[in-house]
Amino acid sequence: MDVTGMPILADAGLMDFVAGLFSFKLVSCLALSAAIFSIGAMGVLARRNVLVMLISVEVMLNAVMLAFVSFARAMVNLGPPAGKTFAAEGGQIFALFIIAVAAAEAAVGLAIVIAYFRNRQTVDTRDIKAMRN
Amino acid sequence: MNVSQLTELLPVGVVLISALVVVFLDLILSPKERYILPMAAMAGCLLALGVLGQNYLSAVQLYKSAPPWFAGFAPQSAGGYKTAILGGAFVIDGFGMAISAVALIAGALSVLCSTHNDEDSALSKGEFYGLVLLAVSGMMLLAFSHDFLTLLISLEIMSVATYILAGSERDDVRSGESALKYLVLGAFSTAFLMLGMAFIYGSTGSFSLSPVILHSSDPRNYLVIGGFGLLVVGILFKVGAAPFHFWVPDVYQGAPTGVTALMAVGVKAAAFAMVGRLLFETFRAPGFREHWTGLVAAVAVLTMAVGNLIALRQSSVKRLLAYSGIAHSGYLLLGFLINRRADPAVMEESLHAVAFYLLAYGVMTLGAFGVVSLTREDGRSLENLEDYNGLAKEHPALALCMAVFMLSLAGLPPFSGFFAKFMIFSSAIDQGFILPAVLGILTSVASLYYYLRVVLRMYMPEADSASASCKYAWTSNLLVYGAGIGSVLLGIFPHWGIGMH
Amino acid sequence: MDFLIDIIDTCVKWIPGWIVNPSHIRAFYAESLFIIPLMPLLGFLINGFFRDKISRGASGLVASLAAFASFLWAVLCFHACRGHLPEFDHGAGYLHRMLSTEPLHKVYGTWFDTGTFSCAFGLYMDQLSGVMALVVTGVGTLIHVYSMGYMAHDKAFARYFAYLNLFLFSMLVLILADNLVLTFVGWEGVGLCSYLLIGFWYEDGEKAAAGMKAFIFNRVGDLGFLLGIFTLVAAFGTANYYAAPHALGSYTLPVVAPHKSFVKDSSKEEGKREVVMMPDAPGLIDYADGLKLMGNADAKVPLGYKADGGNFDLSKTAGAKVFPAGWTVGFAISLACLLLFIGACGKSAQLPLYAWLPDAMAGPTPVSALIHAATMVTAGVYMLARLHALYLFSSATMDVVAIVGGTTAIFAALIGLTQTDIKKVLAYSTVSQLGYMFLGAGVGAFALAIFHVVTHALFKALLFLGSGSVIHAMSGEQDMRKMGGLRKKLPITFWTMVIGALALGGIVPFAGYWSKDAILANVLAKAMETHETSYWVLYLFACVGAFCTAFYTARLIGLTFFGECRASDEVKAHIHESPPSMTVPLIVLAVLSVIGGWWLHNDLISFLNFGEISQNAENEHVEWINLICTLAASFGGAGLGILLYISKVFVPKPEESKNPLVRLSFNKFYIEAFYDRGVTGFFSIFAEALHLFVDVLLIDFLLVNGVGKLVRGLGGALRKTQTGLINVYATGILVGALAILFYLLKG
Amino acid sequence: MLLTWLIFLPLAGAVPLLIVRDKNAREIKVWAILVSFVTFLVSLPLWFNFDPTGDLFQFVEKHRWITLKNLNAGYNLGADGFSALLILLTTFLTPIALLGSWNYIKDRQKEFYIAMLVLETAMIGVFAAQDLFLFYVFFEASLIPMYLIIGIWGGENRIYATTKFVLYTVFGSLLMFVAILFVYYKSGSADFAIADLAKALDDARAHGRLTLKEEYWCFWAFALAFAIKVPLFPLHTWLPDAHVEAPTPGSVILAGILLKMGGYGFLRVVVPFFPRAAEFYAPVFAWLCIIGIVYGSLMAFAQKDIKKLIAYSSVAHLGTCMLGIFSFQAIGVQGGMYQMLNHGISTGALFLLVGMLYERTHTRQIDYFGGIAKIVPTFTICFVVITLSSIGLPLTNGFVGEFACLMGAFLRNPWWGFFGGLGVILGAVYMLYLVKRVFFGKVIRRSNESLEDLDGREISLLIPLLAMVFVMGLAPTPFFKRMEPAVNAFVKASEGAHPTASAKPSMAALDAPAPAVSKRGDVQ
Repeated sequence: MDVTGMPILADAGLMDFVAGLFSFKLVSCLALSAAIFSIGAMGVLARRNVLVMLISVEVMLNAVMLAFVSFARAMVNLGPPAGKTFAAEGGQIFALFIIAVAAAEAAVGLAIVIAYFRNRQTVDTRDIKAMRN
Repeated sequence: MNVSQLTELLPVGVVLISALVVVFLDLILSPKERYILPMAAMAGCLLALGVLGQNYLSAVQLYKSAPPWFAGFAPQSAGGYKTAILGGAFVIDGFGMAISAVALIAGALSVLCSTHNDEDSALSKGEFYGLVLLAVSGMMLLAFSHDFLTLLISLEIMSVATYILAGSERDDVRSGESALKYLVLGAFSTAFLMLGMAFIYGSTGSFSLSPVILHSSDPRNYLVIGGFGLLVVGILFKVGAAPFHFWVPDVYQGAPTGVTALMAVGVKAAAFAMVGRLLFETFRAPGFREHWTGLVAAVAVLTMAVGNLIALRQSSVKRLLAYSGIAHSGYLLLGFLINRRADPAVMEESLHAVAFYLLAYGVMTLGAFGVVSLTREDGRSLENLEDYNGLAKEHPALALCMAVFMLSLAGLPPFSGFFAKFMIFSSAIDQGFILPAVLGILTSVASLYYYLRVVLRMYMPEADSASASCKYAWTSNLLVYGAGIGSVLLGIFPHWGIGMH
Repeated sequence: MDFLIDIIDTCVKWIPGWIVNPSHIRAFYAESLFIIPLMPLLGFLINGFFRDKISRGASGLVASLAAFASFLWAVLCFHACRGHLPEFDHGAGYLHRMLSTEPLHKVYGTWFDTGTFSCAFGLYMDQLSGVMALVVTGVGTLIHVYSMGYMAHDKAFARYFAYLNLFLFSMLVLILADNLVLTFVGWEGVGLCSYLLIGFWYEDGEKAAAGMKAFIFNRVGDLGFLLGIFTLVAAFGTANYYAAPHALGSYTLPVVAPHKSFVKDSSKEEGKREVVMMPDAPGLIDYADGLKLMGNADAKVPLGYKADGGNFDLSKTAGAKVFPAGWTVGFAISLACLLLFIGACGKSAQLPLYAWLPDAMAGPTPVSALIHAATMVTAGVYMLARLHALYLFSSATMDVVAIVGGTTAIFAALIGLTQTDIKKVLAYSTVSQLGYMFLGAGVGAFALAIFHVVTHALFKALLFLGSGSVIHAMSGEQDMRKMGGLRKKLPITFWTMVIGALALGGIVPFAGYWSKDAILANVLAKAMETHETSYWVLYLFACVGAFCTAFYTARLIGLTFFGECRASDEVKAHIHESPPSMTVPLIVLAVLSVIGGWWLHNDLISFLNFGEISQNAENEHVEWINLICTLAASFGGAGLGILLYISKVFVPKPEESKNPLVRLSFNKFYIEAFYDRGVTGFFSIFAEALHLFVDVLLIDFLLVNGVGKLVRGLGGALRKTQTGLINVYATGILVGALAILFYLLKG
Repeated sequence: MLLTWLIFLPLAGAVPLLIVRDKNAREIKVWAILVSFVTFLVSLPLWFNFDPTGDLFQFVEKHRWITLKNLNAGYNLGADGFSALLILLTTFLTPIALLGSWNYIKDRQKEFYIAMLVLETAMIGVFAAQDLFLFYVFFEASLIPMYLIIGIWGGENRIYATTKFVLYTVFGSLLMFVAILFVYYKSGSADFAIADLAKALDDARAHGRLTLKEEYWCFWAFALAFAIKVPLFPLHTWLPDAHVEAPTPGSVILAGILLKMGGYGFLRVVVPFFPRAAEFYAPVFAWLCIIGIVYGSLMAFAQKDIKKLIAYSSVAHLGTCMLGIFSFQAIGVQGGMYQMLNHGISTGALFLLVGMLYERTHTRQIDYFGGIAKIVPTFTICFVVITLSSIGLPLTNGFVGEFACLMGAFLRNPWWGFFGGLGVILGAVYMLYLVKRVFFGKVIRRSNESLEDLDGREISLLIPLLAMVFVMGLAPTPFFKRMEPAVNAFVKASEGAHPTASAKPSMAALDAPAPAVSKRGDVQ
């Protein structure tokens, strides 16, 4: 079977779909992570509040993590490809690292936002344009 | 794996240790002894540089040959030289060394041009220098990393440190703003980068940067290529290429000048290391190559155009240099253009060109920012064009160096910028990308105009303008003159700069 | 004359006698040709560099001595041209003995040698250049002497004589040069001197302008001259007149002398190909003579073909590629002659380039006499005569020359009828006389043209100097209507000028008659040979011209010397005969104008034995018809003039005259007005407009700065995208990402 | 070593000036003039030890400079006829220009003399370099000091002028930069040595590696750079501005030497590299030159500012030079080269004279003067003599050059000769008109009554120029002899496109048009 599971989706009859709701389908996980990622991205684009933007970024990172773990899950069915080190575990390990990274960014981000707020009493992007053109 | 391999990474270790040392010293030193901190930081960088050179030389005399220029071309070993260490998490090769050398130089010099800030500012605190060193270590790791995981980690080490540095001028609103913008956008783009990694992992099942070989009929191609696209987004952001360049001017302008210098040189160098690894190793397969050459060419031209054209209308030198930095990223990208028949030898030449360009560009940009960081009598730093009125009268030597930097950035002989540009364009033209080269050259004609505006201000002030002289620390002198001499020498004897083989 | 000849003879032998071995006498003179131009050059240098050191008298003396020295040396060299031939005939007159001459030819060194074309400093004296040199130096000397008196009160005395000497130098270079380029050097040199001398009183803007006008008109001609040289070089690969002097000795051997250098291959009638012996490195005239011997010049002889082994050979190169494709020698020669003739028109003030000469009268009167009457303006005629061998090849060009000459002759004469400025009258008469010379050259009678050059030099110089003396006496007044009745006050001037007038009017037996009459005879003969109306018309023109000449000459004399004086009283008070330094030259010239004609007419013509003096001109009914016509013309004109202006003095007011013809003539047919206002005005306006529209507007504003502005504007527009809003930046990133993904995944 | 000495002597001379204080100006001036004069003396062997019958390039130096895997630029110097004469012109004019700036430059003299000396180094380098890379480096480097000279010591509108000058030039030379690289890789030459490149290009052409289209493009890229420098007709507008604003010595050097780089570039690089393209586009360039001649003359006629007038006259004169060169006739090329030298001498002298006038009156407006001939006679004589040489009066240097140029053009195509010859007339028109308006007529300004005539310094720096006017007018042959080998090489190269080049008859004396004949057919 193909890791991407595209064929499964391709000849998905109704029963398969119902079954699919309960069995792991890579494609659906990817779809979900894509959705979350886009939501996060939209958040960054649309929201004016820097804090919310940071949160949206975290959301995006979560989507990435989801992608990783689901890929890892798909890999389990394959086992590691020839000559490659960790295949399946890799994804999960990577997800952990992403958590760490996200945490670090969040911490620094909050610190910076607070520092800025101290000076300007605002975190609205519309006010954060002292430098432009 | 054995510990001996870690010696290859010793330079990074040295930098990290000296970071800790600096922070520690900060605790025990009394305020008036603080002047030691930057010295220590610089010492760290220079020591690391020394160790790097030592590694290089020992490798040379151990294996009777220089370490391979690019590990990607000599997968595991060349002349018995083990490039891959820690199970392929890192590779030690000439390219990486060159980039990390540039990073170290950037670190040292940016420390130099941050020292003369008044005592109470955050910049004189130990953690500032610590963070600088941390960022540098991140850049070096990035230059060596050969694995998505290490890539991500080192990228984050570098980025997070620079986020903080950008905002380290706490009571300055613009510094904070630049930090914010950098942070949000950086994180945003990093998310793309990670997603790209995820896709590639998903399709190849590995994190290694070694070449991806997929049969063109393989449906996973889409996944890989998509992942590649997302990776490119993340990297081009760091590079500051259009249309991901928006952060550059604001951040450069807002950040403390020393930090700006670090970002302009170090971060860019590290990012181009990534570009090199990805394009010339991971996605080297012709199937990918024909995808990305067009892309890179387009981005390069767009970047050069945007950078140079907007720079025409700047009144702040710092911002002007930011835009010129964008433009130079465009030139650098030209260096990665290779045709479908190109073999590793050709790529090696291109990488040489890129490395030399980074070196030359680093030296002159650091020098320029060194001049910018000088503060006038009234405390403002020489950020705006009109601050340069008649500088040549007050400080001829300084003005001369600034002129050299400007002309060198514009790519006029006999300065380093010219030869750097020469090599980049020669590799592009050699590979038959005439049109991008011509367009790039045309934009650089425009660039000459704004570089000359600075010279104009210094040497030919308008009659009514009041010329303000500036006071400056010996450190900046050292930096500026050193950089000036450097960019002349690199111009006349470029092969000294390309001694990496 | 013979005692004179013997004196010269002894000098010629004696001078080199104690320098070189007597057997190389001619070598000596060939060597020393350079002395002729050198003398005035030295004079120029002395007067030029020490102009404010040396006294007035000294500078005048130096200049005059320089001129006289070169005259003497010219005489000696001229005499030394004499050949030693069997048919040498002691019985004949001096000039008869000169009939057979061997030119002196000496190349002193190369001037420039570009490797593909070289040009030498070489001097060449044969009958033609010898006669010209004698005229120039002789008349020149007289005028130098005259000037010492005339310019006595001028502050820039030394400068004047420096210029005058420089002129003599250039003129002698022009005459004695052995190649066209060197001739051109003199050609431009005399132009320069005339520029400097016309504008001698430069404080007067008008005079300076007149000088400029002269130079520019000459330049127009000079371009033609240059192109002519180019054509000849393109055609023959050389600009030398004759082959370089033979290595033996420094004088030309008979072998390469132009008229003996060709030997027809006797075996022609046996159908063998025709071979013409040529000297090595033949000159233009050698080529021409060679072609003449071969008959057709329209053969496709490759131009610039170098005679190899001395054979100038048709068949070897028949149909070879010619420069430029399709040119024949004939065409090249005609073109060259035409272009050179343009140069002649400029220098010799022929239509349409005559307009500078009347203005040139702004210069000091002696200058007008020397440069603008006697010598420089005849350079054109000299050049034609020098190249007659080429001109004779292209009948078309000859026709052009004749037509231009004849037209100019009558045209200027008509203008001369109504001028009131004494010098202007003489100026137009000069133009007209030059016209006659070209007419003569045009019908092939080059010898007669040169003859007329000589006589004209004598009597026109005389007239100018006389008018100068008059003006001198009238303290600067030039308008004849303010003169009158001067014959008592200025007897010498009066009588000499009358002689000059008779000569100019063509009254027997004065100098003018002989040359002019002969020229007209040839025109008539030509008309009879070729029954072409154009030549009949030209002959008519010439006769009418002669009539006018006689008329305005009489008018000049009448208005100046007869009737009662019309000058203001204080001018009257100063009227006085000129000092001897001025009157002596007048007298000398007067004598020459009386005897010059008949003394020279047979000898000189036969002696200048080139050109094609029509045989018909000898047959008597042509002579009779012509004699009647010319005498009728000149006597009629003179008589009418005498009736109007001498027996009862009538003071003309042409500017008020109602008669359109008079107005037309007085306003010079409005041609000079056209040049001065029309051309100049158009030129400056055109230049201004061009500068404004092309340079300033189109190139600079639109293209150069326009592009700059465009780029800056683009930068400004892009600058706006940098809004400073994080969201926008993020949008940029996302859009970029989508674009990249689309690009990568589309195909 | 001679050429190396020549190149770096001025630079070395400039170094001590860096440490001297600005206030002892006199010493600075003396030192700078001394240095440039010594340079001139050192350059004299280029004339005396140059053997016209010897090999084409003499005083050759070859050293490895930048040697990378795919890029190999050497430090190759050498002098053939062209280079030697132009270097001599440079070393001859620079001291004069420096002496001419004695009173003209008032402030920041130190920088000025440094800039001038650096400029001299760059200029000598351009003419001495036989390696394309080195050539380009010097070619560009010469911009910087000139930029400063115009920009710092120039007139009111100097910023515009100098920026225009630099951008114009750089626009061309950067396109050339791309073309250089393209040519280098296309030809597959081993290094940048000009001769090797030309050879490599030849066989690239022979084996079809370099297509005609590519050759045309490269030709234009190169030609544009040099045509701007010359300047040819539509690209000339930087020149008047630059000249009007530049200080006198700047104008002298700019007109005298910098412009020659353009013509030299055509001689040394463009035509030998791209004979086919050159042959194909020769008519285009010739007509541009002719337009330049006529147009420049008309412009000159229309000017009100003496300097601007002379600047436009340069356009016309250099049009003549290039016309001669583009005739590809030996004599035309020699004339073109010779005319470049003449232009350097006579126009340099004219700019000096105008500068002297400007120092006295602080104006260059023609209508401010008038009738000053009798107030400053010596000045007038000098000016008139130089004028005569610039309108090409025989026995002055101008004539020989013009004559040869026009003859070359005429041999190639009679119409070129004719229309190019119009310059002979127009030149006289505008120059004599200038002389008349400035020197003749009545004195219109009372203030001009008190003009003082040339002093010793001015005369002493005019004398060498005047002397050269007549020396080069009377004895051009030594110059021609030195050029001849280079010219023949050039002509041969220009006929690279002609298979019948070998059939060309020898250059025997009096045989001029024979090569023309062989060439004519395919030109007409």
